[in-house]
Order: sequence, then structure tokens, then C-alpha cells
Amino acid sequence: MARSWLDYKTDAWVQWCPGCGNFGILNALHRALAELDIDPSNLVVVTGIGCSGRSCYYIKGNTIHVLHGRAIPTATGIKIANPELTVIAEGGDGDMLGIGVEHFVSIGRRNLDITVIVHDNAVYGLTKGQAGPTLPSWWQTKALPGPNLHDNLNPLLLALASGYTFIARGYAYHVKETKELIKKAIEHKGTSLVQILQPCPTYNNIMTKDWYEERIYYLDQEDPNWDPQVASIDDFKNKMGTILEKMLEWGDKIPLGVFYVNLAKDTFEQRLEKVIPTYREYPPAKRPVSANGKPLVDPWILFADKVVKP
Amino acid sequence: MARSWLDYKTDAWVQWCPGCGNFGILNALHRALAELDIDPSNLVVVTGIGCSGRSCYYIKGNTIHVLHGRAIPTATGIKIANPELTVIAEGGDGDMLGIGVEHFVSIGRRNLDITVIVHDNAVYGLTKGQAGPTLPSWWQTKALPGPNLHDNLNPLLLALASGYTFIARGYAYHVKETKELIKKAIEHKGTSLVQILQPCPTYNNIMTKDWYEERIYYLDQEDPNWDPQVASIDDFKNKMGTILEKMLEWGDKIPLGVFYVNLAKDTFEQRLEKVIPTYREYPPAKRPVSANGKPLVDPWILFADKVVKP
Amino acid sequence: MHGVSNSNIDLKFLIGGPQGGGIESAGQIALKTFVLKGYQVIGTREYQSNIMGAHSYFTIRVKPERPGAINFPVDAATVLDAESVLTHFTDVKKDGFMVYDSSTIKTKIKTIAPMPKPLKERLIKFFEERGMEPTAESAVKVAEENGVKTIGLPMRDLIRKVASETSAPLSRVSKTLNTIGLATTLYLLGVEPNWIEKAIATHFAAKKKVVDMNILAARIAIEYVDEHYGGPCCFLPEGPHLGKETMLATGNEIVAMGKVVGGLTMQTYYPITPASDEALFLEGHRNFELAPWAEEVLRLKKLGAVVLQTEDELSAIMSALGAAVAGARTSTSTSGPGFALMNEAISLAIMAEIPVVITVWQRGGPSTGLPTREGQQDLLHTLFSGHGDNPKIVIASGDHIEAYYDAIKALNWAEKYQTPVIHLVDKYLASTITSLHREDIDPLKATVERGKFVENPGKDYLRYKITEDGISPRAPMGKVPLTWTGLEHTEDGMPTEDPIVRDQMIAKRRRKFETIAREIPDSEKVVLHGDPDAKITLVSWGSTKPIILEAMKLLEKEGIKVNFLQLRLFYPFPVKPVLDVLTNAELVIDIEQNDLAQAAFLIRGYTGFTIEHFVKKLTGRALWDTEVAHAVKRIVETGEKEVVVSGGA
Amino acid sequence: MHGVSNSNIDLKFLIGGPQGGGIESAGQIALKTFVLKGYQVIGTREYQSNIMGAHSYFTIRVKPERPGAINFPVDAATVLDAESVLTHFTDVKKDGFMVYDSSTIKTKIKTIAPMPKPLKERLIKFFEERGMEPTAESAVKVAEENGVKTIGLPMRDLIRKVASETSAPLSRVSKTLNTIGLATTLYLLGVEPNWIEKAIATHFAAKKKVVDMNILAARIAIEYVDEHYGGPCCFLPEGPHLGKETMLATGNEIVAMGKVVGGLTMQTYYPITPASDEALFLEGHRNFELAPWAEEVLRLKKLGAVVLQTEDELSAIMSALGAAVAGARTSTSTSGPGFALMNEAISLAIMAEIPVVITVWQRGGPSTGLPTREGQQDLLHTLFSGHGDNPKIVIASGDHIEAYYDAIKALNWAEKYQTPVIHLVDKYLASTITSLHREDIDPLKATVERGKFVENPGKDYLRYKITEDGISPRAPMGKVPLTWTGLEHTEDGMPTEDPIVRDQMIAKRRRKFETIAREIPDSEKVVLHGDPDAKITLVSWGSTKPIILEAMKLLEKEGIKVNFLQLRLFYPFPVKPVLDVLTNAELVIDIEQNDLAQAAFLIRGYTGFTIEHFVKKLTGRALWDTEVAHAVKRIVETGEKEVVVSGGA
Ligand SMILES: Cc1ncc(C[n+]2csc(CCOP(=O)(O)OP(=O)(O)O)c2C)c(N)n1
Ligand SMILES: Cc1ncc(C[n+]2csc(CCOP(=O)(O)OP(=O)(O)O)c2C)c(N)n1
Ligand code: SF4
Ligand code: SF4
Ligand SMILES: [Mg+2]
Ligand SMILES: [Mg+2]
Repeated sequence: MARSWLDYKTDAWVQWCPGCGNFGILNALHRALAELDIDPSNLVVVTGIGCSGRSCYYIKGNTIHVLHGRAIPTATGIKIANPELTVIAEGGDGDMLGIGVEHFVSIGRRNLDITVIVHDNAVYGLTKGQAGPTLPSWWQTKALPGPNLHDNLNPLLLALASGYTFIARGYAYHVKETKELIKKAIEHKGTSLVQILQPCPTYNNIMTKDWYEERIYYLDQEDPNWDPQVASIDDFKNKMGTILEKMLEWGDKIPLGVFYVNLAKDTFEQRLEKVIPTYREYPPAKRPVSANGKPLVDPWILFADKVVKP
Repeated sequence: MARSWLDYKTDAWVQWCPGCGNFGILNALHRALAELDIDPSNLVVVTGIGCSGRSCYYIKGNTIHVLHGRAIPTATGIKIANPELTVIAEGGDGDMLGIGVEHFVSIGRRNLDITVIVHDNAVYGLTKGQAGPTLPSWWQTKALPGPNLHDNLNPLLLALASGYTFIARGYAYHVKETKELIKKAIEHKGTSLVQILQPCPTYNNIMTKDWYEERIYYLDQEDPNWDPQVASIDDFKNKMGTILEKMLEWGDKIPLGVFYVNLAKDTFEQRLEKVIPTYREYPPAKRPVSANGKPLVDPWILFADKVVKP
Repeated sequence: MHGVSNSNIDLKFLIGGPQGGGIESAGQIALKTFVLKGYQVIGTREYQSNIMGAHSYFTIRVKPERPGAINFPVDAATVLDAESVLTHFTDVKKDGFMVYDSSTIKTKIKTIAPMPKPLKERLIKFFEERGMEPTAESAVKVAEENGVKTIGLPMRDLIRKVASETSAPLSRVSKTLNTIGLATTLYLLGVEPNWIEKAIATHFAAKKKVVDMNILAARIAIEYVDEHYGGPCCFLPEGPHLGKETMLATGNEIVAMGKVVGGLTMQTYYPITPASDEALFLEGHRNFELAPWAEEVLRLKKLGAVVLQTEDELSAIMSALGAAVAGARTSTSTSGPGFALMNEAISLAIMAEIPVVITVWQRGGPSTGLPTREGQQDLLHTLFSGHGDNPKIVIASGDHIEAYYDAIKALNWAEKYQTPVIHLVDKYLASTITSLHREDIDPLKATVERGKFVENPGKDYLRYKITEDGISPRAPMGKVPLTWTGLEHTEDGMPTEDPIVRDQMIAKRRRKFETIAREIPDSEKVVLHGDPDAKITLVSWGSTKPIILEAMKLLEKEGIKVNFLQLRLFYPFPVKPVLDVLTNAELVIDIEQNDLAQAAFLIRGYTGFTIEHFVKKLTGRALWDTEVAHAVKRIVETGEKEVVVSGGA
Repeated sequence: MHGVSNSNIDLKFLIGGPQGGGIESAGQIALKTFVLKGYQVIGTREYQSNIMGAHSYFTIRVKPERPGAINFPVDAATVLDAESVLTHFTDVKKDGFMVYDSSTIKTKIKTIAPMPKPLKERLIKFFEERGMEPTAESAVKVAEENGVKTIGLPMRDLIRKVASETSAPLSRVSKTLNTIGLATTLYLLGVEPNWIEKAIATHFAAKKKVVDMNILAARIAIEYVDEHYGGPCCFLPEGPHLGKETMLATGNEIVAMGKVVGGLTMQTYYPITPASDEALFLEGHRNFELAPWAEEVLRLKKLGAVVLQTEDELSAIMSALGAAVAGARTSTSTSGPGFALMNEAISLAIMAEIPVVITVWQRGGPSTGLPTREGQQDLLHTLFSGHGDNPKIVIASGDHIEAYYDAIKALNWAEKYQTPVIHLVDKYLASTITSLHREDIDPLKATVERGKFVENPGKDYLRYKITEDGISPRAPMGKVPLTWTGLEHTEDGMPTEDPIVRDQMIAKRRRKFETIAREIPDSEKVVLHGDPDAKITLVSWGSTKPIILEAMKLLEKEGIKVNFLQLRLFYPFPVKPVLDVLTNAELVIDIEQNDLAQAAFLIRGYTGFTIEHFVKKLTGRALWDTEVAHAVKRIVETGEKEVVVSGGA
């Protein structure tokens, strides 16, 4: 009865380079969807432009390939229009944290229940290897004519500052672990981020498989009592220090896992329901718009505030 | 010899509403400039669109009033083109943290030596009072047809996550203190933020003068040993916890002052100098472009890599 | 003052004052007064990009039937501060009157901080040349010399009197300043006090204290006028619509109404003048009760629409597109600068065939330009928006009623044709209030269509199925796996660069626009007003329509017979209907509020027909019927190529 | 194979293979080979939006003088994987030859994952209809049936041989696969091995090991061909330019060179295909030594330019504008989607009068469309970009040399006229390599102008001074206080809404464009190629220029005499020069790579002249001279309105 990960595969040729970390991410996502048994008809995947953005063609579901940087606002419209859909927004580091950082930040103010997956290879893959927003300064990957002059963004801290209520980091070649992170992110009610460290063997000749694998470790393996959940003011006081420290750790050691979960905030859907009582049952995508082709309202009643009665 | 703040005033009518916090900010800025004795000919103020954006007409200097949200990238171009100029980018909370948050974040990756001043009234003043990105959720200011559904951003934390190396918060009606913050921000070498809490008596009937004045306090008054400077890894370990705690404090108490200073990072100008040896002396705005109307280079020499020699 | 028959009534007046000084509220009370009295009205507001303190004014016209335009000079002006006196002292006609505050009359021009410098300089020169002091008092004198009756109200005293008769503090009572001025003016225009009072009561409705205070202020004002100026010569007769329920709505509001009636389920927006009032009005009415006929069919009492404020316009359009692919009936609303940011998304919507309505409230550009002023400069920009070969539907509304039905139609077209529909409106329409009767916006005259929207697609559903009419069935998300994309694609939405499929898909999208061109009736593409056989044809589009219709009446009186080709649909362009009319004319005059004569360019581009004569207004102020009539007359008489008009302070 | 005289030489061949498989490198070696041999060349690359694995190919043409176009069928094809064989087996002419890998020839079509589905389906059907197996081998057979000589190389063995003769691992040696194929082809085309080796040595330059390995591979290949296929019939004579220093540059590179020569001091960009290679090339050459003549004048040895990668295109254009107001000579570079995002800033640049060059590398739209394919669809979008009345200079380059000089000219115009200049180029130009001689891009032929740039403004400087020619002196920031703004303004840059000043400023900006229209000579606006008295006029713009010039020769041979009106400047539009030519023609045919016939629309819009016949190519593949010639011939013969061509895999 339950679905297999193969039920989420399409028959399109997956056009990534051999050894690309995207394969692992795709596989993890397929498996996460299967284990959560999400009906492909109810699944939405929105992707931006980039190598990673091609993912939408490899996932069976309601998919849409939009503009560079605009997966999140598109996903926002979809989720608000039909809150019953499971909505994932996916893109590269350039897509989400470069041109799309406007929306990456702003979605945090909504806590809309969507999952943001960042394929982080620290380069602009599809445009042939320019520096991505997560590439540290002075590093010069293969295709750059000179060293990168920009500092790297910390997506986890940025997500925290923006209001995300679930923040995790995975590693592309660890399919099993990444799958678990994605599952948790999807199950989380609210805006969730999964940053996935993704080797790009073609252009990122610094942050390679080896480079990552010498550095990464899992928070909950290092500390079996690791509990990222912040549910109370006390939790906040007690845990934020460590959580921030872990978020800021980047160098010889790179932590993976769930960094932060906050269940105290209403989702945007819940907020909408408070101001629009009929929202849950009749959200914008599932609402009648006419009665047999005739309008639903009489403006002379609805807009009585504009009518001057003699 | 030193200039007076009046030397930075223009004779334009200042068109803000009576009691608007912007008057205080303008005054603080005028005074900061005077005390730093910055030559108006060398001063650049770039503003976005909004009530606050009008500031550029009230400051004597090289000023430019650009597009909504785009003060920072304009300032970026100006500063890179001529690093000798003192460059300030100014705008409202909507301008800088709503439509402009893309650039607000991205400038942090450069640590370019400009000062970002956010007039934070938590509403969209000039468009008649819609919710700004710093207005807390469920609050309903005067002009809103319903409660605000979006959470408020924390500009300080966002700046930290983005890589700013100087982060401060002031209060509009405290001209003297705010002046000091602006002075420090301008003097700081690197990207600096001064968020200024700015009552908008016309549209923000919640975060009023009284509201703020019941809550605000200065970090260095509460703790005379307050030292926001993070210069070493030890500083980082010892101070970040408190700094973050203070950045996150927002409610019954609202801290003001300098939260964070990091002197360890190169400015973008310094980075450019490393890859373009002639940059300091001949930056883009001050460089010859021709020799008596003739080009400076011979493509057959400069682009020898493209020439096939027999 | 005017005859007893109501059929000749044509009253024009203005109320000027600082932004934030209750000008708009006074204007609305005035409109309500005349509506209650049985007249039709329009009122429009000129204001600067400023929240408080800069001069703004509200101009009103009252006629038995709906007036189409304002013009100057006016019959009466209520100008209670020195800047208003100085801005409008030449705007009142001979024998008209001007109500001013006698206590501020000594104000010197140079001390009026908010007054624009160029105006100051012109005024100082004006008075200097006449050997007069540069003060408001001189302006009053000049008005008097021009035959204007000036009514000085000692505002300080009158306010104090209101205060003494209520227990309210002076600061609150001061807010009745405009009521005092307005009541005086209305009274002198021949309106009986009881109507004024009724309008005040209607306007402030629930706020009893405010109502009482304002009524008291009105009474004190009227008393004063009676005593010092003898009151009006005679009273205004009742208008023909006495007792009729009347809607008073701005263009912003009427479009919002159209959208709700048209079945909009989600609107996104980022604030911008002059667009955001539309979205805010929508948001204020997001929950609604179904009309009886609908409740009966659907067995539902209440529904709601989502209005989403986004972080910017990129997000506004993208979240609208997202909602649309999910199955919502969606629109967004903006002005030029915001639309400029939507260009890339427009291109996506065309390639991916996503329905969305984009209401573009034009204002004066380029750039931030004159952000709160009229402009019709975004025709070419919107029509050619988005990179790539990018056809999209573009329609322009001429007045409130058209705007209302167009809002509904745009939603229908967007869904039927799965394409962005750009609905062009402008600042003049946005901030002009007009009176409407039930038959003008009858909900049952509207139909709501969704085209090939398939709620239950089969397993073999193909998002981009190649069809004869170029339209593929559209399924919402949440039914079967499907793919939308901005890349060139095969029928199932998978990307392809295959040259043969590329050509097929281009042809499919081209056929869609042929279908659109065929299905939309000519009558919705262009309208020819007036005598088809007139030798002179005026061409225009957008909110100039009622203004030109009024101008035609003026021209007719001068013996100049013209007809008027109103362009409604700009794409697909109605080549034949336009050519039929233009080639029939001996003289064609294009009337636009932009410098490039954008519509004339399009006409030539699409039909080859060259228009040689132009009337333009570029100042951002409302166009007057009289200006149009004069300019047309001048062209007819002199053969001039271009007449630029620029009336209005 | 071909005669001994070099004047008839016209070689065409292609190299196909997976992306990332060294196709481009092989193409460049081939170009270098022929250039060394004294010929002129072009080479162009077709590739998919993919980094590795999808099929791409490089087409080359070699002639004594610079070839203007590629076309098919080719004389030879190097197709070493099964997908390439199957994609190109009908692309080789009778008596030509096809070099393939005999070890992979059994591959079944359906197992070739990267092959586009629609192509797979067509091929399977093709072979089925012929009763053949759907394999690469069948394709080879069909080629043979068509008279193509097929050369099967046992690649596995040859590679192993290379490996055994070096100590390199097989994985590295495998990279010589293309060299093997290429050397074989070049050799069979009559190139002596020493030239091939010299080209390899030149290409890999410093990398000695790579050079050696590739030369060895070439030798082994040639040995094999000699042994099994008997080598070429005769050797290619030396070309007329033997020994001449020759530049081989893409369009991306040539524009970057033009910018550096033209005095660019700052370029901003956000990566996008096919634009970013321009910026990356610039960045690679950001530090430079001054030419002797300049060093002498300025007494400076070195300078640099800043190339800034921004967070998005909004920032790219805004930081370019920032740099410009600071006084830098500035440009940015993008493609359609990126340009779409710049619309609002364009409007600002026009209102605030900020100089900037925007190089727009067009590609196939709408939306992401065909992101790595040719398109000329952004003419209307760029011309009408930005809200408001928004005139700006728009120029399109026809070839590498024009692109180089236009890049310089655009910088001059931007600064002289303080306006955005849009420089239209496209993907075909971007990725086409051509050979250039010193006289083609002589730095001393270029002048660098800045117009009214005042380095030392006085205290009474007015940024927006009203002048007769509409151009106000421009001072950099850092000299005197001054104000730039996107709001309507007085001369000193202060915002105003004054109606009279508004009209004055509109008139000032309008005069500026009158000045531009007057100052730019007609010769830089349009070019009429061919006999002015020809009865048939072809109209086109952009990179079709050299293609059409080649097509004209083909047509001439068929007895059809045409001339060709190349549009260069689209705004201000050269009404008279265009009308003069078009009204003189009996038949006008518009040739464009977009569906809306955008230039034809503009011609009609600006001149009223209606073009009735169209040749279009929309597949995103390079346009061929032969296609153009056929299409024109067909229109001439049949009177057809529109011919859509679509050659190229
Ligand atoms: C508006 C716009 N600008 C630029 C591009 C070109 N572009 C395509 S993919 C890409 C970057 C891809 O980098 P990233 O998002 O990190 O994804 P990756 O390819 O690394 O997975 C860019 C800049 C575009 N498609 N649209
Ligand atoms: C692209 C664009 N979108 C919208 C606007 C309209 N607009 C003008 S000011 C403003 C918001 C102002 O709010 P804020 O930045 O907080 O400044 P404040 O007025 O509160 O100082 C907006 C949305 C615009 N000018 N340009
Ligand atoms: S370029 Fe990098 S990210 Fe893109 S497919 Fe290849 S390996 Fe993956
Ligand atoms: S609206 Fe608010 S922010 Fe704007 S000027 Fe008035 S008080 Fe100040
Ligand atoms: Mg990336
Ligand atoms: Mg604000």
C-alpha cells in the first residue's frame, strides 16, 4: 500500500554531471516522500533556475519550474491558495541566497508551512561556476578568473534571523540522514529550511566530497541529548546559546542535523483562518467563484459603506 | 574652522508631519556630519523611496534619490567607484527590510565601507500606513483594515547574519545619543547599520513616543562595561552570547546603543586593492579613460591570449 | 444665482487646503450633499507626494446627469489657508465666490514653507508687477478685481464659538475648519442647511459626537454668512434623482468591487500610489455574504478572499502566479514602478500560460516622477513587457462603469485564455469619485467564466496539450501530477530544445491569440462615440473618455462636429475596426496624457495609419473638457500639429 | 578533393559530442589550424542548457575571406558518440565524409538517455519505416546510402594505443578522443599533419604534457586513416593570409575588448547565459598596461577596471548607475530575463539622466525559454523598457567588428547624452568565433568621448540645467554638493510637482533626443548593403547581417538581385533613411529571429511603411545563408507572406 521511492521518480533523463551531489539530494527527497507516503497528486515542488532547479522534472508530483530566485514566492502563492497541498520550494545557493534572498528572508515573517530546500554547492552551477553566496572569500574555484571577494552567507543564521521555525543542514551524499532531515522538515508545521551541502565536482574543486567528509559530523551523534526544540522562554534562554554556537560553527568541523525547531508560532494558514473564517474550508483555489456563471455577491449589499441612502 | 550642523542643512521645506521622528534623525545626522567635519562635497547620501527617503533633499552633500529599496546597491556602486567618498545609504523599514532586504543582506557579504541608516517606523509611511516589516504580528495600526499577519523582522540579527561589522540601534527623539551612534557608524571601516526607532505619529499609533520611551534603555548605561567589540576568537566566544541576547531583546525592554563591532574583516575596498593594484589611486570614477581621446590599450597586446601568431 | 429648473444646473467648485487638513472628507461631504439632493456628481483630488502639509485640493462638479469632467474656472472655492488662497485666486469665475479665512490673510508668500518654489517666484513677480504686496491679501484683492465675490470668514472666532458651544477642546474643534468653509460654500451655492446637515450625518455615521460638532460648526458658519453676506440669492432646486440610492466610489474602489463580483479569490499587492487603495478596500471586504441567488445555488452563506501584502512586487506577481497554478482566480495591482519589476514574471506567465490579472494604475513618470499625479505613459511599456515574444491581453477602461465590468472581464479572459491580462487604469480614475446608480453596476449583468478549467483531469492530462484553438485545458494543482514550466516544453510540460516541438509550441501559442482576437467582440475592442459620419475623429483611451465626451458637447456648440474613437483593447489589436473609422475621417486628432503619443504609435504600428495631430497633457493634473475642446478647435482652425494643454494648479 | 587554387576553398564541417566532452576545445583547434594555414574562419556552437552529457556541436566554415555564415550539409562531420551519429547522419553532403567511433555503433536509440524524446521518436519511426534497426549503425548505413563516405575509427583501440605509448592513465588519455576524431577529419580535409600539430601546440600552449599527448593521438589517428582509408586525395593549398597575426574571438570577447578599449572603468553583472562570459573575460583582463601612445600622454604604466558580480540584476544595474553618478564610465551586461529585472532602473536612469551601457545578449524566450539558444526577441521589450515616457538609445550590432566598435560608441553616447544605451547583441554572436585581422580592430580608429563631463564644476552648478540642446553638464560626485533624482525636478535636482516646470523638463529631455537624432550620422543608423537600385530589399538587424550578406551572393547566382537594409540604430529611429530605401523597393522582405516580426512593427510604427513579407527562424539554431536564400527565392517566386525556416539539429 505504502508508496516506494520509485513512485516519485519520473522517466526524464537526469541531466546532472556524474558524481553531482544533486543525485543524492534527489534520492533523499524521493525516499522521504515515499516514507511519508505523500500522494504525488497532493505534492507540489517549485524550483528556481539552476542545475538544482531541474529537480522538478525528476519528481512525480505537481511541479513548476519558475524563475531564478522566485521559487519561494511562487510556493507562497500555491500554499496560501490551497493549504492542503504539501509544498516544497527548492533551489541552489545562488537561487535562494543570491537573487532570491529577498524571499528567503521574507517567508520567515509568515511561517507559512512550506519546506525550503537549498542545494548548496557554493557555486553557480548552471551558468558555469561563478562564485555562489556561500563560497568563502579569497577562495578561487575552478572557473573563477580571480579569487572570490565576497564573504559567505550563513544560511542557518539567516533563516533564524528571518523567523524560520525549523532549521536543518544535511549533506548530499548521506542519503539516509538527509532523507530523515527532509522528512522532519516536511512534517514540521511552519517554514522549514534544509540546507544541503552539495559537492559540485565540475566547478567546486575546493569543497569536494573529501573536503566535506573530513569536516562534517551530526549534532545528535556528537551529543546524544541534542534537542533542538525551543518550546518555552526557558528553552530559549537555555538552548539558544548552544544553537547559535553550532550554527556559527564552520571550518574544520561542520555540524549537520536539526539545529532549531520552534513550535510556538502560528503558521500563516492559521493566521489567515483567524481573519477569514471560511479560509480552511474554502481557500482561494477551492472556492466557488460563481453561482451558475453569475456573481456570488451583490455589491449594493457588500459595499453598503459606499452607498448613500436617501 | 569646523563646520556647524547648519552647514549640512538645505533650504528645502522639510515636508514631514509635525512630530515625526524623522526630524530627530535628520538633526542627529546633520550634527554627526558636523562633528566629524565631513566636507559636504565629499559626502554622499543615497536614499530610497518613503517619507524617510526625502532626507536626501534636506542634507547638503552629493545626494541621490533613487528607487524604492535600491539605496544600498546604488551606494555600493558609488563607493566602489570612488572609495574616498563618505557614503551613507538611508531609507525606511519598508525600503531597507521589505523590498530592499535583498540588498540589505547582500551588502553584508562585502563589508563595503558604507553606513546604512534605517528609519524604522514599522509602517509604510509615504503610502499611507500599511504594515512595515518590523511591525509585530496581530498589531493593527491606524490605517490597516485588519491585524498585521506578518511577524516582525529583527534588523540587528539580520545584519549580523549578513555579515555587517558594526550594528547599532538608536531612537529618533534622542538626538544626542543617535548622533553619537551615527558618528561611530560613519567612522567604522566596513558596512555599518544604524537602525533608528522612529515614531510615526500619523500612522503608527501603537509604537508611539510614549510606547518607546517606556521601554528603551542604553546598553552602556545599563552596563558601564558594555563593550561590543569582537576582535578575537576569544571575544567571539565570550561576548556573542550576550550580544545575541541583547539583539533578541524586544518587548518590555528595548536596548539601544552599539551592539556589535567587528574589526577583523577587510573592507571590500581593501579586497579590491589586493586584486587591482591601481585601484586606490585610480578607482573607476577617478581614472583616465583615454589619452587625448584615444584608447589607453592596444587590444593586440592586452588580449594576446586570443591572438594566433603564425 | 441660477434658474429654478434643475436641467441647467452645472456647479463646479473646489476645496483647497493642506494635506491632512480634511480636504478629502470635506469633498466627500459635498458630494453626498448633492447626491442626496438628487444630482449626479464627480469629485477629484489633486495632491502631492506628501502626507501632511503640502497643498491639495478637491474639485467637484454637479449636474443633473453624471458629469464627465471637471474644469476651471469654478463657481466657488473654499480656500482656508494662505497657500490655498494664493494657489487658487485666479481659479474662480467672474461672479463666482471665494471663501477664505480672514484671520490668516496677511501671510507673506515667502513665509509659506510648503509652497513650491517655482510658484512662489511666479507669484511674487505677479504681485510685484502690479505694485502689490506679496501676500494672500493681495490675492483676495485680485480676485475681487476679477469680479469674484470674496467671503472672509474669521475662522479663529468661529472655531472659538464652536468650542464654547461644545465642551470639546480647541484642538478637536479646529478639525471642523473645513466643515465651516464647506458649509459656507454649499450654502452660498444654494443648498438648504438641512441637506448639508444630512450629508454630515451620513458621512460621519456612527461617530455621533463628530456629527454633532460638525453640524454645529455648519450652523455657526451659515449664521455668520447670513449675517455678514446676506446668504445665497436663491436655493438650488432638487435634482432629478432625488431619493435614489446612489453609490459614491473612487476608481480604486469600483475596480475592487468588480473583482469581488467577478469571483476573485486571491489578490496580492505591494503598496504603491495610486494602486494600494484598491487592495486595502478589497481587504476591508474580504469576508462576504453570498447574495440570495448564489446562496440558493451553492447552499453557502459566507465566503472570503485572501488579500496578501507581499515583500515587494516580484513576490506580488510570483505569488499571484503561484495561486493561479494552484487553481485560484487571481490578480495583483500596482503602478508603473511596481509593474516594471514584474516584467520577468510576465514573460513566465506567457510561456507557462498562467492566468493572472494585473491592474496597472498609471501615474506620472518616468521613474518616481510625479507619483501622485495623473499619467497615461505605461501603454507601450505594459504592452511590450517581458523579454521574448510576449503577447498578452491589454485593456484600458474609460470610466468607472467600464472599469468595473473590465475588472470582471479581465478575470474571465485571464482564465479562459490562460494568459496575463493587463488592465490599464490611472491615477485620475483612481482618485475620482463619481455617483452611480443600481443599473450602472448591476451584478446580474456580469457573467463569471473560467474557460477550460478542468476540476477533474484524467491520468493522461497534458498541461500543454496542442489544440486547434491554442488553448490547453487547465487543471489545478492537487489533482494529478503535472508540470508547469517557463522553459520551452513538450505537451506534458517537460523541457525540450527540440526544434520541431519548439516551432509547434510557438504556433500553438500564436493560435491562442488568434482565438482571443476572434472571440472578443469588436464592440469590446473599440467604441465609436458620436456620429460615425463626422469628418473629424478624436482618438483616445483610458480615463479621458468622459472628458472627451463632455468636450464633444462643447465643440458641438461651437459648430464643430467630431466623433470619438475610444480604444479599449490594445492587444490583440483591433486593426480593422480602427482602420475603418480612421480612414473615414478627414482629420484625426490623438488625445493622450503622455509625450510619446503612445497609442498613436501603436495605431500606426498595427495598422499603418498615421495620425498627424495631437493634444497632450503632461502636467499630471486632471484633463478638462474645456481644454480638450479648445485644443481641438485650435487644431481644426490652424492645422497645428500638437497642442499641449496644462491647466490646473 | 578540391582544386589547387585557394580562392574556391569553402570548407564546412562539424564536430559533435556530449557537453563537457571537449567539443569546444576541438572546434578551437580546428579554427586555429585553418587560421595558421592562412584562411579566415567562423565557428559556432550549438548547445543545450546543460553542463555535462547533453549533445552539443560545433560548426566551422573556412574560406579565403571571412565567411559570413554556416550552413548544412557539411563536407565532413566528426561524430564520435552514438547520439552524435544519430543526430547528424543526414547533415553531411554527398561525397562528404563522416568520422565515427566504430566501437559504439551498435548502440540502440532508446538507450541513449540524454537524447531528446521527440527526436528519439522521430528517429525510431524513421528507421522503422525503412525496416532498419533503431541503432547508430543504421544511421551510418543511411549516410552511406546517401553517398557519404563513412570513416569508422576503433576508438577503444586507438585510445589504448595512445595510452600504451605514454605513461598516462586511460582516463586522461580518453580526453584525446576528440583530438583523434578531429585530426582524422582535418587530415582527410587535406590539412597536412604539421599544421594540425602546430594548432594543438598553440591551443594547449603552456601545458606541455597535454600538447604531447594530443599530438601523439593525432599521429596515431592519421596513421590509422592512412592505413585503412588511404588518406586524403590531395592537400589543401595555403590560404591568402598565411603568416598573418589573427585574432580568434567570440562575440562575448570582442564586446569585452571594445569596452576596455572604449575606456570602461567599471562593469557590474549577475551571471546569465549567454552574457556572463563577457564579464568573466573582462575580469580576467581587469589589470592592464597602457599602450605606448597612452603611457606617453598620461605618464602612467598600469590601470585597472572593476568587474563586480552582484547579488542580482537589480543590484547590477543600480550599482552601475551608482558608479556612473560617481563619475565612472560604466556598463552592465545581461540577457533577456536579467534585463527584464532592470526595467525600473532604466526608467530612473532616463529621468535622472544617468549614463550607462546595458549590453543585452538576447537568447530564446519567452521566459527561460531556450536559454542557450539564439533569439532576437528583445527588441520591443528593450526599446519600450521602463514605465513612463522612456526614450533611450538602442543599437544593434551585426557582426564582431560592429560589436567591437559599438561597444566603444555606446560608452561614448551614454556619457555624451547621459542616458542608458542599450546595446543589442545575441547568443549567436556571443558564441560564434571568427578570425580578425589587425585592421579590423585597430585601437587608433576609436575615439573616446565623454561629452559635457565637467571635472571641476563651479559652486553654482546645476545638475539639470535647462539648455538648448537638452544636455546639462554632468559633474561627478565628490566635487560640489549636487542632487540627482528620479522625481520630477527643478534645475538643481530638487523635486517639484509644479506644472510649468514639469512641462519645461519634459521639453528639455525631448530636446536631448532631438540632439541625439541630429548628431548621430545616418551612416551609423542604417546601412544599405548591395545595389541601391535593386528592386528587392531585405530588411534585418543584428547578427543576421553577415548571413544575409552571404545569402545575397547565393541569390545573385540564382539571378535574384536584392539589396539589404541593415537597421543599426532603433532609437532615435532613422525615419527618413529607412523610408527612402523602402519606398524605393518593389518587394520588401523582413528577416528576423522572432515571431512578432518586431523590427517590422517598429518600422511601421515609426514610418508608416508596411512590410508584407517575412522570413523567420524561431528554433534558436544559427540561421544559414542557404536558408535565407531559399526563403527569399520562394517569396519572390510564390509571393508567400511568411516563410519559417528551421534548419539545424
Ligand atoms: C533573472 C535571471 N538571472 C540570471 C539567470 C541565469 N542563471 C541561471 S542558473 C543561475 C545560477 C545557478 O546557481 P545556483 O542557484 O546556485 O544553482 P546551481 O546551478 O548551482 O544548482 C543563473 C545565474 C537567470 N536564469 N535568470
Ligand atoms: C517599486 C516601488 N514599489 C512601491 C513604491 C511605493 N512606495 C513608496 S514609499 C513606500 C513605502 C515607504 O515605507 P518605508 O520604506 O518604511 O518608508 P517610510 O515612508 O515609512 O519612511 C512604497 C511602498 C515605489 N515607490 N516603488
Ligand atoms: S555543474 Fe555541478 S551542480 Fe551542476 S550538475 Fe554538474 S556537478 Fe552538479
Ligand atoms: S507619515 Fe509618519 S513617517 Fe511619514 S512624515 Fe508623517 S509622521 Fe513621519
Ligand atoms: Mg549553486
Ligand atoms: Mg517605514
